[in-house]
Amino acid sequence: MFCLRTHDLAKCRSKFNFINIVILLAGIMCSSAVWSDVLFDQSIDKLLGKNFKSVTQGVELLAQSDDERAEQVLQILLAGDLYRLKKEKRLVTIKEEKGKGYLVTDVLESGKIYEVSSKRKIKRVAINNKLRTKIKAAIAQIQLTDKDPGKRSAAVISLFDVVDDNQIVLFEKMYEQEKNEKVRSLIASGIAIGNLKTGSVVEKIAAIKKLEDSLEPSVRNALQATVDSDNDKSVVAAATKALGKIDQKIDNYALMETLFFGLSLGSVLVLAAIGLAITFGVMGVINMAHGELIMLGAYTTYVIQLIMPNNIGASLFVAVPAAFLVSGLVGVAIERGVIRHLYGRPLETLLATFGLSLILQQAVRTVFSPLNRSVETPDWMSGALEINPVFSITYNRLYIIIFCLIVFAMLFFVLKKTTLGLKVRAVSQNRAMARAMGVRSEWVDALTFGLGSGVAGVAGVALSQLTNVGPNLGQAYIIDSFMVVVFGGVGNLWGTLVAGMSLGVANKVLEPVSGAVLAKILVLIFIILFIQKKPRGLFPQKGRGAEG
Amino acid sequence: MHSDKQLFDRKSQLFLLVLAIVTVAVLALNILVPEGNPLHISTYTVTLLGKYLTFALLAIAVDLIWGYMGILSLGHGAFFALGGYAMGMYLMRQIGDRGVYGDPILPDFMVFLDWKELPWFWHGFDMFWFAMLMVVLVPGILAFIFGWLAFRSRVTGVYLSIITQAMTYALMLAFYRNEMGFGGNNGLTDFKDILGFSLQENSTRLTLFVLSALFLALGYIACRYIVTSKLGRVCMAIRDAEDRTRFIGYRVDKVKLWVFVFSAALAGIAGALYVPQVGIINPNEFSPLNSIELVVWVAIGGRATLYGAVIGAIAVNYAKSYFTVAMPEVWLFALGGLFVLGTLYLPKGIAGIMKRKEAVA
Amino acid sequence: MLTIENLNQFYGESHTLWDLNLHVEEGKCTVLMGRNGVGKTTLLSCIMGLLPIKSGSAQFMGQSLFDHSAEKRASMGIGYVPQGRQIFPAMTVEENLQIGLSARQDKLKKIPDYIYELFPVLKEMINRRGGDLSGGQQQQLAIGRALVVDPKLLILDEPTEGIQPNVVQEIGDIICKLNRETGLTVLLVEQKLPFARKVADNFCIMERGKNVATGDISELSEELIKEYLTV
Amino acid sequence: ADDTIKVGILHSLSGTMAISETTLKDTMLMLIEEQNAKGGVLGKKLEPVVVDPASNWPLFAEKGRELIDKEDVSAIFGCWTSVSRKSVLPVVEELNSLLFYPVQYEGEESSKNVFYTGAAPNQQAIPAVDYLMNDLGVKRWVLAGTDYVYPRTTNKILEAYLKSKGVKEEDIMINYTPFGHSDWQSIVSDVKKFGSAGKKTAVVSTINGDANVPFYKELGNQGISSEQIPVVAFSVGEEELSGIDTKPLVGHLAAWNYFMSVEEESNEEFIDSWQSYIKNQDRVTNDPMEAHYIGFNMWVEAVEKAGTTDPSVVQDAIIGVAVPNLTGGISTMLPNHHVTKPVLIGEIQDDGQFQVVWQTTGNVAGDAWSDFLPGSKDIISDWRAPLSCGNYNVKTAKCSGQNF
Amino acid sequence: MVPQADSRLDIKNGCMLYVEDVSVSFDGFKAINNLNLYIDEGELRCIIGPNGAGKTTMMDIITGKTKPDTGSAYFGQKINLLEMSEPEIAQAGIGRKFQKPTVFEEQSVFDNLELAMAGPRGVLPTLFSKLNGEQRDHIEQVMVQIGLQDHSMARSGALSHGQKQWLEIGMLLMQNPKLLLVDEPVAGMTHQEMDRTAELLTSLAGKHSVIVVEHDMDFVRSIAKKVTVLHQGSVLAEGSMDQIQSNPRVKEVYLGE
Ligand SMILES: Nc1ncnc2c1ncn2[C@@H]1O[C@H](COP(=O)(O)OP(=O)(O)OP(=O)(O)O)[C@@H](O)[C@H]1O
Ligand SMILES: Nc1ncnc2c1ncn2[C@@H]1O[C@H](COP(=O)(O)OP(=O)(O)OP(=O)(O)O)[C@@H](O)[C@H]1O
Ligand SMILES: NC(N)=O
Ligand SMILES: [Mg+2]
Ligand SMILES: [Mg+2]
Repeated sequence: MFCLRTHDLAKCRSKFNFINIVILLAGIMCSSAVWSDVLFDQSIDKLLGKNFKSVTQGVELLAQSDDERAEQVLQILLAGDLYRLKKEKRLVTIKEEKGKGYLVTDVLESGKIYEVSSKRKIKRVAINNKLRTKIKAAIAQIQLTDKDPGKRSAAVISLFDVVDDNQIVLFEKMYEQEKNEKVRSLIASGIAIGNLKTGSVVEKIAAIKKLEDSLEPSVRNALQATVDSDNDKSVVAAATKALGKIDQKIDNYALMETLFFGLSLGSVLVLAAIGLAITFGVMGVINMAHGELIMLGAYTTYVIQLIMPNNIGASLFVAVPAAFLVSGLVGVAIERGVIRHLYGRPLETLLATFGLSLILQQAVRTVFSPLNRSVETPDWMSGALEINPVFSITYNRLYIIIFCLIVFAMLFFVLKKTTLGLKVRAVSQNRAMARAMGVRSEWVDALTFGLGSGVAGVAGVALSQLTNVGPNLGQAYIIDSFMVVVFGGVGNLWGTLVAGMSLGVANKVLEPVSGAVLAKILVLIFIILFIQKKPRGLFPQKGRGAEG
Repeated sequence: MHSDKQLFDRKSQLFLLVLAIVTVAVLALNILVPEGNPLHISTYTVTLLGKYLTFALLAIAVDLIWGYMGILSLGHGAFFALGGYAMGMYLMRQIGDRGVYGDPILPDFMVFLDWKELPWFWHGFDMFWFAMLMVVLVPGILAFIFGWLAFRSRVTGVYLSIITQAMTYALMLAFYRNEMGFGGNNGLTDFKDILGFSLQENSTRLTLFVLSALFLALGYIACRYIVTSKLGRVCMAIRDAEDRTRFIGYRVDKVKLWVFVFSAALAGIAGALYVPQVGIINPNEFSPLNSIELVVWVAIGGRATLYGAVIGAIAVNYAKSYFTVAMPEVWLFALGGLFVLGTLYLPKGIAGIMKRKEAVA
Repeated sequence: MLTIENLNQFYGESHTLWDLNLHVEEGKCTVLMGRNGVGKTTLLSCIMGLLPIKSGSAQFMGQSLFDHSAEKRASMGIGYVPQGRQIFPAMTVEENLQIGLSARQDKLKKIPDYIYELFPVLKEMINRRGGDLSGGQQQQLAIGRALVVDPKLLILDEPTEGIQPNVVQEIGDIICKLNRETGLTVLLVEQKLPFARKVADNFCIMERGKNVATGDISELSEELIKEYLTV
Repeated sequence: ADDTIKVGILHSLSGTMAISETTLKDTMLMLIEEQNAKGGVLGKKLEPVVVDPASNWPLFAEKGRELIDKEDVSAIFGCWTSVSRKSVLPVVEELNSLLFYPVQYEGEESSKNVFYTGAAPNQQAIPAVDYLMNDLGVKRWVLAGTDYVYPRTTNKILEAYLKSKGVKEEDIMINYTPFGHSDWQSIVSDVKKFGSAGKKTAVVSTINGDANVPFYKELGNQGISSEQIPVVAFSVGEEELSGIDTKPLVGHLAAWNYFMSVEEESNEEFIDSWQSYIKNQDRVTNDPMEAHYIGFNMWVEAVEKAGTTDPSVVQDAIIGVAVPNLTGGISTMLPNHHVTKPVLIGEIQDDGQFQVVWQTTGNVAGDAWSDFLPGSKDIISDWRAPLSCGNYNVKTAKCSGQNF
Repeated sequence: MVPQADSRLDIKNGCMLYVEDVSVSFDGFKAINNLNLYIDEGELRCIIGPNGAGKTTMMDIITGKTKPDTGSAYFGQKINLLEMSEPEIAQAGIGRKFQKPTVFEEQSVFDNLELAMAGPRGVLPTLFSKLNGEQRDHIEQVMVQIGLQDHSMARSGALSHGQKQWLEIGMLLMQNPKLLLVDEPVAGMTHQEMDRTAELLTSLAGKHSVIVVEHDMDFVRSIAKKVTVLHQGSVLAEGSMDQIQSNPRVKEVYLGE
């Protein structure tokens, strides 16, 4: 069945030579004739060549060869798994690491395994952009007949930019066979795009009508081209109107996108700041090492991934509690070792923790090297949820927003619904009296500082998915964190949430207008002016007690 | 206790005396003792000391408002940098047509970004007196506007600290922008001469050193005058009970504003002395971390003792100079450790030890 | 119940309490008197463990008090109403009271109703921040808060300061009631003689960090008052 | 101290630049050790003097002076950022010492005492753009950079260059971000929109160091692949890649004068000795390291040639010195104190290495003064007598601003 | 010494302070409710009332700490207190002693008194001000008056509660205002000290107007001519001590038996 359809397709003349490849690949699969051993051997020779040109030629030859192994080789090549053994001149794939070298499998004679002693004895066969484009395009073409309607849709869309008469014919044929409504509609759009270019005035206007609901960039480009160059006034008018309608929609989605960007930036700010909202906001410790506690969380993620390299997807779920523990324990150590000698001298905590932040940074440099460390993004956090062609939501950001809200909710619960929250506040408002009421202030301090630090570590896990994991990670967030806590109103968790989110959105609203740098400056000036209006932040602590 | 109210109490006399002796001694050891003699102090060292002295002046400015008035400014580096930029602009204009592009008016960085004329705010900086006026006016006016807004609306405590930090951070980002017209991240550099004296001459360097010492002494005396005056006691009253001070009739906002402006101008002067000695001013001086660090100097030296601020600035910077050579790989541990142990064991700073000794004696 | 012997305390260089002795009888109400600045508050702070002491010993219900940390002393059964009230200003009235719960032996999770019965105003103001209360309301809150820990010994430092007269009477009645009916031992610092006479069983007068006179309240003579309480 | 020759190493070991510069310090230590193993220079051992300017620009000047004045070094190898070089430059000029600067930079400078062994814009940016234009058929350009002098200047040059090639204003989008920018959502979304107009689009990135990781991650997440909109970067090398999850980067490009993946005997040797020196088989090499390699060898040869380490003599002797580079060619020190180098375009692979996809046929001579900036197209640099000038204006026949 | 009263202070018809129809509420709670209060020149007025009646809040309004929601407050005929900041009001001649003693803890007793001393308050005058002998004597004299002559150089933070009360009264004396607001001056004082305070306050009356808030009835009785009873933010009763003491409402809400 598969072959048949491929043949059908192949009968349609196409100017794209990758279709030739498809024809040939199809041929290889359908006929058992082996007539190009020579071609195949030549192509393998070329693939073994050192420079890029040679490999390109190899691929081209391979495409023409109908050796059964050719497709497999192409697939491996595309995946970037094809290596050559430098001395032996064999094509291999890596089976497993062994000591300083590898065990490798011969690609052409499966089952044959070599051992290489050094990593530099084998060399990956290069592919580049152009070649990758070629191979991928061929695959896309194959996928026009894929079982998965999603893949079929994508394949159709990929042809939008190049619709011509031939393609229209092809589309029309596909349209008849296609069962899936969504794909059918897409194909219809494709036909409409074609008509827009070459059809009669009536056809064009009908096409415009059909297209005015589409948000595909290629549709928009086609309409734009019509507006720019069509001779018929009525067509231009209709196209202009359709364009206006599309642009209107795009603008609306752009607004939603800005909001999403803002909230996602906001949730990063909140995550970074929320631990500080406890150690600084509630306990009154001006913790300059907060950023480094975040950094430790990020490094914990890195270490966890080192420990479980085959489970990157799950590693984050391990990393969150691990980072909480690591940063939390370091926090407890800082509290027990330094901060506790400084209660009642809040400004001194700034100095000591500033020193600690230098030490922690340098410690990380010493242990992990000054270079950034590579933290992988699990598959479930990559990519985007495509809502429509102009609006998609990236998964990593989406999860981080959700994560931020969960962390916030848990913290809120701990501070508001357990006696710990009560005790912390009592201790921070009047240490001596709290002790006289039987509150174990030392224990409360250590626990709270540990909690705030642990949360910083958890933020580090999230940040490791967005940015560099390096010794400077903490410094990049410390100032913003203080800004958020203070802007929100010291001692108010809600304030931190609202402040972070609103600063995020403000930044993202400004950015397209003013550029990233000015946007940041403007937000800072806004904070300065805002504090004049509300000298105790968004959610000030009210009442007689707060004034002193 | 009463001596605290004397302008030149014993410690101040001692401080000024030491400063004068060191200055003269350094000069003598540089000029009179021949090179190669172990006692010779190289011009390199003199300039290094000069830099420390400008930091000390900056530290005094911070101590005045933090130690005595309780305003923790985490943005004082900005005033220092602005003073430095004003001086830098003068020095840039002095280059004249000796720049690499030979443009008689435009500094090099403007030429290669294809600017056609000098931005308006660069005018006048070819005149020394104007530039020197700007050294105090620009930080002063910024401090005035900022302080007027903040103190009037009673922004206090960490809120004030954080918005001063926001101020210096915003300025840093702004000065990094090439469009601002201050040379972007490369800043202003490659200065040639000041008032016609080559910056590479020994004598110019020594003069700058002496000027730094002189201004440090003057700054010290001025601050000392303030803190021993009744105004100083008002400042301390504000630090300890701001509301109460209002209820006995003092305009807290005005007192804060003027002392803040004075302190900013002092920081500006320090910046202006710093730039010709180190040869460069760039936006990194606005970095919030710099401002935090200079608060640390004051704390290590001893808050609310002016001479303590001087000692702190010099001690920390000397430690930095020393550690970076002696243990380049681990000096941050040493410095960080110094800050931590300093706060833990010297709650009153280095000046605290001296006080304690005195009390025992 | 509480016996203090040879207590010495310093504020930095200044010797504030000198070889001080104090005995508080179980089930009785003892009033501590003396002029401003003689060290009454200081003594109470030492008992609560909020100030470091130089030397001395204290027995509380058979245990050596100074061996325990300040936070332990609350759960040993000492309730403290400090001078100046020391309310947690940013916490609500209810939260101020709840703080004492964890020091209770019986692990009660709810504020006992009798506190609100003793001080109805606290019920009215239950959600207001402690710092917003008027001075007198705060004083009542402070007493209520001390009672929440279910103390065996209640220490009050000038509890009637700033309280309206009828409430002063009430507080007096409450102290008496607690003292006589529940057997709560009370150590009270008080300047107002009538009040002291009304509630106290024993007195103790301090002068410059030493105690100079003790006895049954009926023995508190005019001479003693003239000598130690007049300026 | 007469039996050794001191060499100053002026790279930040702490602060923001430590991430890049620490490696260069180690490279220098290795090169010096190897040279000593070969018998040193002029029969004397070399003695490295390491200081830490701590990513603090004024400190570069101070430490530079210390190296020259107090330590009496014969040459300094150091700096990364342009501002750090600008900071020490007056010092090396005043004290007439030598500075070897190994990093690509914006050009517009030629000092008597500085030797620029990294790429000038014409040795990196322009060839990269040529490649995109000619080989990938790029028609629409995003010039994205960190807001500082190097990207600003490079983009200015590129803008002029692109316009000279007939690219229209509306097909160029320029965007600047602050240092360490980490939230790229809006910008990447804008790039995506800009690139969806039906013309092949590419990003030319002068984005600095730390901002790159989040940038590429965002590209990947928003579904922009290297085939759709390739990014060619000038500040992303092997060292940077070693700290990145390279999955989202595969297929994007970088332009340098050296890649670790270049298969050359000399390069393999260099990699071997580096990895054994640093005791880590996973450590990578990069372009600035090669620049130090070239610069150091040039200095050694010039010193041998001159028979002295006296900087004023070495300055003259080094011009014309040619040493092998690590990509199989020979680099020569030009009279303008820049060097000749090949330009290579590499594609990022998922192992963190670059695959060379294009390279210039021969060496490109580094140009101190860009031909595409109006202020400097008439300026040339030639430190040989009789001109002896770093910025000679051929129109006015004047050499301005020299202190000598 | 001449009080540093505002030249605009116009007390021609003998009335020093007008508080009319003032209301203020906090989060919906009416702390002051349509309060009216008039104080004559040289009068000594006692204000009593249950805890939370709004006495301290009333002082907050007069001294500018709290802005009322409605109503007016005038100092003399012309000076509108509601338009002025705290320092302006203080400079106009209203001094206050707080319920919870607040002194400048880091400074000596002497310095506390010097700071409070009447005189110019501007930045430059304070910068250049020098104490003359007369002023110094004045300070010494007040120190004797408040019994802290032996603590002249002591850090005021190290004083006991009662000593701080005295110091605050001393500061008020130094300020020499036209109108004194004294919130619970004898809290924490012994009986005898109380008598001294009573003496002091009565001696001040006449030259100054004095408002005293106190819960100690013996004390109030010993000084009061006219007493105002506040209850739930408004005046419940006003009159002589005897009248007040026999007022059943006052007995019920305040005095008890
Ligand atoms: N923190 C402190 N530092 C130094 N000295 C102090 C400190 N607190 C109190 N003192 C001094 O110790 C002495 C005793 O003070 P304390 O507060 O115990 O007095 P008191 O008897 O409670 O007086 P009052 O009746 O006024 O409350 C006083 O002379 C006081 O000045
Ligand atoms: N900022 C505020 N927020 C909420 N309620 C307040 C605030 N300030 C005062 N109150 C309330 O207003 C009422 C009046 O308080 P005020 O302090 O004036 O009483 P008072 O008459 O001085 O009492 P006392 O004699 O106990 O000192 C009290 O019930 C108090 O709780
Ligand atoms: N020279 C650079 N890359 O700053
Ligand atoms: Mg007391
Ligand atoms: Mg009150």
